[in-house]
Amino acid sequence: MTTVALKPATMAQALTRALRDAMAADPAVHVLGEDVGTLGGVFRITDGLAKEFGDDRCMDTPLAEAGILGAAVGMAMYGLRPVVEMQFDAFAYPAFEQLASHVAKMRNRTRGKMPLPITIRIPYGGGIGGVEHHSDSSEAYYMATPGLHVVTPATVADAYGLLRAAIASDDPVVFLEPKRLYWSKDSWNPDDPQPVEPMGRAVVRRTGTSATLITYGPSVPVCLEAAEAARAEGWDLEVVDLRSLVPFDDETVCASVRRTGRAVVVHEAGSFGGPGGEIAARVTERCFHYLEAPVLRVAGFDIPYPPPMLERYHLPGVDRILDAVARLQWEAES
Amino acid sequence: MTTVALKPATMAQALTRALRDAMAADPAVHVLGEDVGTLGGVFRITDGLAKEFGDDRCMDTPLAEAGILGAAVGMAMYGLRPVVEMQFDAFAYPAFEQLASHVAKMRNRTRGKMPLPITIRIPYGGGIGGVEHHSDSSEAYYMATPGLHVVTPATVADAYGLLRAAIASDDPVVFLEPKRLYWSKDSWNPDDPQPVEPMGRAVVRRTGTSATLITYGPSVPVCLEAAEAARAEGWDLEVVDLRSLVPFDDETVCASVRRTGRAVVVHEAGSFGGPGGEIAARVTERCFHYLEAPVLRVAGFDIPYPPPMLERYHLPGVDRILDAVARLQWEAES
Amino acid sequence: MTVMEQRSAYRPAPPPAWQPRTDPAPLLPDAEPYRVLGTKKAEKADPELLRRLYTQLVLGRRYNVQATALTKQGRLAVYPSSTGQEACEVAAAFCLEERDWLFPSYRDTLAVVARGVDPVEALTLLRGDWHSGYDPYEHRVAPLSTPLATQLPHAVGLAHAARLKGDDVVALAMVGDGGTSEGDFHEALNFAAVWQAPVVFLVQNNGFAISVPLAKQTAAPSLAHKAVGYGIPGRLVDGNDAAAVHEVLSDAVRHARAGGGPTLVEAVTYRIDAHTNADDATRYRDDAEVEVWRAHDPIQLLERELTKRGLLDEDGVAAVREEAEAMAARLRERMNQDAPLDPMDMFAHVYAEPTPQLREQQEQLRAELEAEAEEEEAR
Amino acid sequence: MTVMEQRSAYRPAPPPAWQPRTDPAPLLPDAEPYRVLGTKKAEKADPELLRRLYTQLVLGRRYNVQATALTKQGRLAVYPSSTGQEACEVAAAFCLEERDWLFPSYRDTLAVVARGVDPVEALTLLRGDWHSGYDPYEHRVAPLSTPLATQLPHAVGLAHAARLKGDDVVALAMVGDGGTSEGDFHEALNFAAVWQAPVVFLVQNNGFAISVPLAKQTAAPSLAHKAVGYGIPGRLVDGNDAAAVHEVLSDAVRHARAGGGPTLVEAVTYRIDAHTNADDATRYRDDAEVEVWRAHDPIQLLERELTKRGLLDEDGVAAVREEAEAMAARLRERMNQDAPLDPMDMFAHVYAEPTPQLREQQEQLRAELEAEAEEEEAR
Ligand SMILES: Cc1ncc(C[n+]2csc(CCOP(=O)(O)OP(=O)(O)O)c2C)c(N)n1
Ligand SMILES: Cc1ncc(C[n+]2csc(CCOP(=O)(O)OP(=O)(O)O)c2C)c(N)n1
Ligand SMILES: [Mg+2]
Ligand SMILES: [Mg+2]
Repeated sequence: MTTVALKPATMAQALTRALRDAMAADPAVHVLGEDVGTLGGVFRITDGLAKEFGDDRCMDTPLAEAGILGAAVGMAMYGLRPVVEMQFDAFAYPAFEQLASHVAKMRNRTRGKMPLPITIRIPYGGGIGGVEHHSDSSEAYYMATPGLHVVTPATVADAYGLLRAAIASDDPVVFLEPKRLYWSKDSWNPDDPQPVEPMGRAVVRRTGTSATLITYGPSVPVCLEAAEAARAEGWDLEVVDLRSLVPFDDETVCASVRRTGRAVVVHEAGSFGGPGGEIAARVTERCFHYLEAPVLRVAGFDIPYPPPMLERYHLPGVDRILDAVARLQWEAES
Repeated sequence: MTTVALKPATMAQALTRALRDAMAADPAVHVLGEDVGTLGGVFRITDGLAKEFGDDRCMDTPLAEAGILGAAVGMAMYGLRPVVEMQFDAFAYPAFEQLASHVAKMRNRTRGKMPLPITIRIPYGGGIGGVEHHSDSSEAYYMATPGLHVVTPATVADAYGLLRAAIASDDPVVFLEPKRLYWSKDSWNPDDPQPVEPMGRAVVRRTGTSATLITYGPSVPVCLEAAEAARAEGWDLEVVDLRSLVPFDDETVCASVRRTGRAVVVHEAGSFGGPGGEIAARVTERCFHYLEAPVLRVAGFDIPYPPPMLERYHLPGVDRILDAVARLQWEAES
Repeated sequence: MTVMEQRSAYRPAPPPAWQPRTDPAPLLPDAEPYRVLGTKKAEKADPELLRRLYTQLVLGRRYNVQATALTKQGRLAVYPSSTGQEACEVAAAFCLEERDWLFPSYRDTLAVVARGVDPVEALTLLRGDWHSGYDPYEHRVAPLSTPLATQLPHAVGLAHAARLKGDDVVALAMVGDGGTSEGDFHEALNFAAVWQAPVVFLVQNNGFAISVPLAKQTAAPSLAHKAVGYGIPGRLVDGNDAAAVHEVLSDAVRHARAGGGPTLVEAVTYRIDAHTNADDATRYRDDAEVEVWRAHDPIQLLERELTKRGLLDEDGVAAVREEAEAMAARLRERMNQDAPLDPMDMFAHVYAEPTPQLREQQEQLRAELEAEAEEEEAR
Repeated sequence: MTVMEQRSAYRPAPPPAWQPRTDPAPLLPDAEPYRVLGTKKAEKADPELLRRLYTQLVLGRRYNVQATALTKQGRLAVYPSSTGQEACEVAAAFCLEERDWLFPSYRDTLAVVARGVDPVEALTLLRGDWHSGYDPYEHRVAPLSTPLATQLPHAVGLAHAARLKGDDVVALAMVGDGGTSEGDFHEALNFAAVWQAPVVFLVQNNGFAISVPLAKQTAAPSLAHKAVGYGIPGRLVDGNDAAAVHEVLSDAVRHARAGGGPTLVEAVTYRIDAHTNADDATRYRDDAEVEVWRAHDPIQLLERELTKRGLLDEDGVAAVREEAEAMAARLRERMNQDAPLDPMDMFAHVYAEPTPQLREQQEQLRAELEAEAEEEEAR
């Protein structure tokens, strides 16, 4: 057996590498979007791809999101595997009609004859001091749209692995990139990076016995931090990283909650009508008699994402998570 | 006291009347959309308005939903109260960007200086044999967008009352019209129709003691029917009609669930990431110790809305509701 | 050179040295819609082509009539007739090669059928047993698109992909006058122009978008004038003149195939029937207007020409009518059979593999149906 | 007659009697961008106007420089400089009357300030203390719009509403060359044309959308050529020639006010700085190209003209520079003060009345902040 050489790398680097490897492995993979070519994207995720694979494989498009996604639909119809970059979360909204009415429905419409293997990369979420429209967590929209896979990495290895899996998928995948983790580093084996297969599996990032934090994307590191802090309070928290919102890994999540008997869902997206409601409801449906307390939610407030100077009040942080854990009716135990 | 003269009327008639009364009461009210003028709309809800108030008060627009809603934003900026008609649920998607990034945010963006009193009427839901894109229940998208009110009537009187309240509101209101109830009749007092004030209050449509059906819009009559059928099984079901999804009337809903100890949420929209998750989660958060069983959901399947010939298998019906009620762990009682 | 490099890397010189990139003059449409029938040009038209067009026009009209009748018998959920527009429908199919692609809008069942798709499969959407009935790859026909203009960017993407792969495939996309107002129309034409994608955009200007007349849809000199704003040629054609539409579209297809990029074609025509069987056109237009257009009927125009040239006589007309009746009878018969339905299909095609959640729901429905069946049996 | 009735109820006559509705010729832009400075026309330009433009251009440039510097000091989250485009920015503000409305895009802080908005309030979005800092009704300036082209339909709706109310108000909406590719651009221009709304659309073609050059954005002869597709006039102007931009925009505003409907103006200019302070322009363009445009600098062009006509001397230049320095100093000073912040504002303006849900969340945050404050105190 070879020893695995782990090296520090950023999520951005892993994403770029995943694109490069996918393009090298399959000439059908084409990247398109605003500024993805010469510039390498505003976050430089497509850096170097146009140079290495040519302008036709990594294409700067005119500035029109519906046009980009609509063109990708046509490209996929002809056997390509388009990887679309939406420049920021809120700038994917002009493409919503194409996404909801075509991308999500074409396979079903044609009884499987016309699948659309499109990956839609969307940098999402806040925490980078972006002005309005640059920090939305729009996953609730995509979750409520059958026909789409929705995945989001929280680690460097998953960023690589999920993106490879997304591009390899014969279904459309909304690939949500937690933009404030782009420059987060962790150890990774760049010499033998692996796709995450199958997509759709959650992973327990930290085992614990007192309660489960169910989370994903940018909130995973926050939850891990909260779990560390919770030790001082005598709580041993388990942290489940969903990785995939659609399909949802009931098995892993429910197994954890059944073990711990308590759960808090944590995400940046707004609370009302957000992912947490679905997650709390389905966990409760499946684990009701194991629950010592209702599944609670720690989420963004139900407001338009605040301006940079106020975002720290909005984002779920360690304290807010611990407050929720404290409300899990521990008194009932003693 | 005068005696109230109740007459049978359809929901469509009540909506038309509400528009007419609102236009007569306030010259700032302008109706715009595709085919709303001469034709009176494909559902004839705006019938006669162009004739009575002129083409400038009830305007046929070019065929472009983002343009319609975007123009309405500008009209509202200048002091008008636009009432926009989206022809069908799925045809509102091209306007999603305007809705999410401007309609929902303008008041907040300008610290209250620039409110947008826009009513967006959307015929929604299935059950009328419409081909694809004509039967979506898209309320999850609007619920997850802070800044919007989301309301939907289930009775003729509420259709009138909620629409008057929506048009009178200084906030944007997504007004979802259950299209298969357009021709449903019930008794109504057209001589003294009243707005529903304040918006945001649910109403108990049927009292009961065994369990609460929480529902809205097109599913209200189905739930009432299910409640009647449930009597044969020995269940006395309470039916709560939410009327307003945003804001949400926790008070009325939770009071009911605390009384009955059991609840099922019923709606046509898909289950995953749909309104039911939010509703079940918040009811559970607030009523955990009153619950004899988890809050269950009866909803559309997580599929693109099926073609006309299959929709009856998709739509939540009496049997499916009763099946869910039966799963509310009654054995625990005896 | 890559496709992107083929377009010169233009940037505006500083204004003192300003030059327009493209000469706009050749992009502008003629002042009048192009016509062939009834003019000298018709004499040179290929008799075989004219006869084929004629037959298909008559079949198409009969199909429209039959499909509308099927709505009355409850055999179709809805039918948007293209009566009066058959010349556009048929020419759109005939101008393409086998390897080309057609992107129809919801009204274009005739074009789909003329391209070779099974006439019953073409009606699946409107019958309501599924969303789309034919395999798009069999005849290279995209599903009928209901959300207006949204299929146009698909055509552009497909054509561009074909070009990238080195295939000389052309895509023809159809849209109505109303659809030109949508943002997707704009984005599609612009992408096509920038990419020089081999796409032909056919706008059937039939005077109305449901009840809304063209004057409330656009103030442009013509819809074809929109082309110059994208830097592509715009062509205006009499949409009831099958020979003219066929010629203009064929030219555009040839141009696209040769690497010349997209063309926008506006065919001026008229929707003789109501918007669909569910619509009441008397609410928004006079019969007199319809009569004017009836006098400019695409079938009559072609029939007159063929007769004049001695390419068609009474027997010929009767033979084509007979063929149409036979087609209608077959269609009627087949449509009167119930569509095979399996509710489990609802779960089968949402994803390549149903998600665990969908499997659960599928099992739930299966159990419900079984219980229902048992109850029925018990009764 | 209602506004809608005023447009003749056009429907295409049957093709044999076809007539274009509007003559396209006068809608087409000139072959070259219109210029005033350095030509004979400049001699007739109003000296007072030229001086005012000059002062504002210099102030604008200084503002750009100052704001960019503030990003380096962390006082602004981001700043998209309009250096090189000051002529467009200033003319867009100057061509309007008090009662008119300006709809700026995210790059147009200068236009907003030139219209009279407090220079600090105009920076709120980019400082990050709130989304928009000024009362839009005070100077009739819509909030800076970040999603590109989405503000154009707002301008159309507002102008149309004003007309319906009988007010002779004009709206001027600004967008970039990249923004013209968005569907909202198309829909806005079409609505404006059909409604004959009093709107002026100003496209600043500065050669780039972030890194994407115009050649990848459009294949049109010019962006102004898009106008004919909507049936409105398109005008091409040298965007670095303040006198020319002011004249063309003023003409368009007058035309709109008189009921003549919308105009599309393309101003050919160049973005001298990077896209924003966060961008690295060397990745996608050569300095040589920038140098060519520096030689066509809007301030220099106007300065040369004013000097030639004896309207400006060295003292005059120095005086304006001093004014600009004073403005910059004031801006610096005010921006170096911390913006007042109240987290409770997050809940106050989402709805006319906070929903019960928002009230709960607000209370939660309030409790958190109080607990935090107590902890701080305890330490
Ligand atoms: C995006 C979208 N908006 C609205 C509709 C509803 N609708 C169906 S057909 C139609 C009119 C279409 O007019 P046109 O484009 O001229 O085509 P025609 O019906 O004349 O063939 C409308 C508004 C739709 N299908 N899609
Ligand atoms: C709808 C939308 N998509 C993408 C963006 C991201 N973005 C911000 S500026 C910009 C380029 C704009 O170019 P242009 O319209 O030419 O204006 P300029 O920056 O040159 O002033 C892009 C793509 C956005 N703001 N809005
Ligand atoms: Mg039409
Ligand atoms: Mg630009």
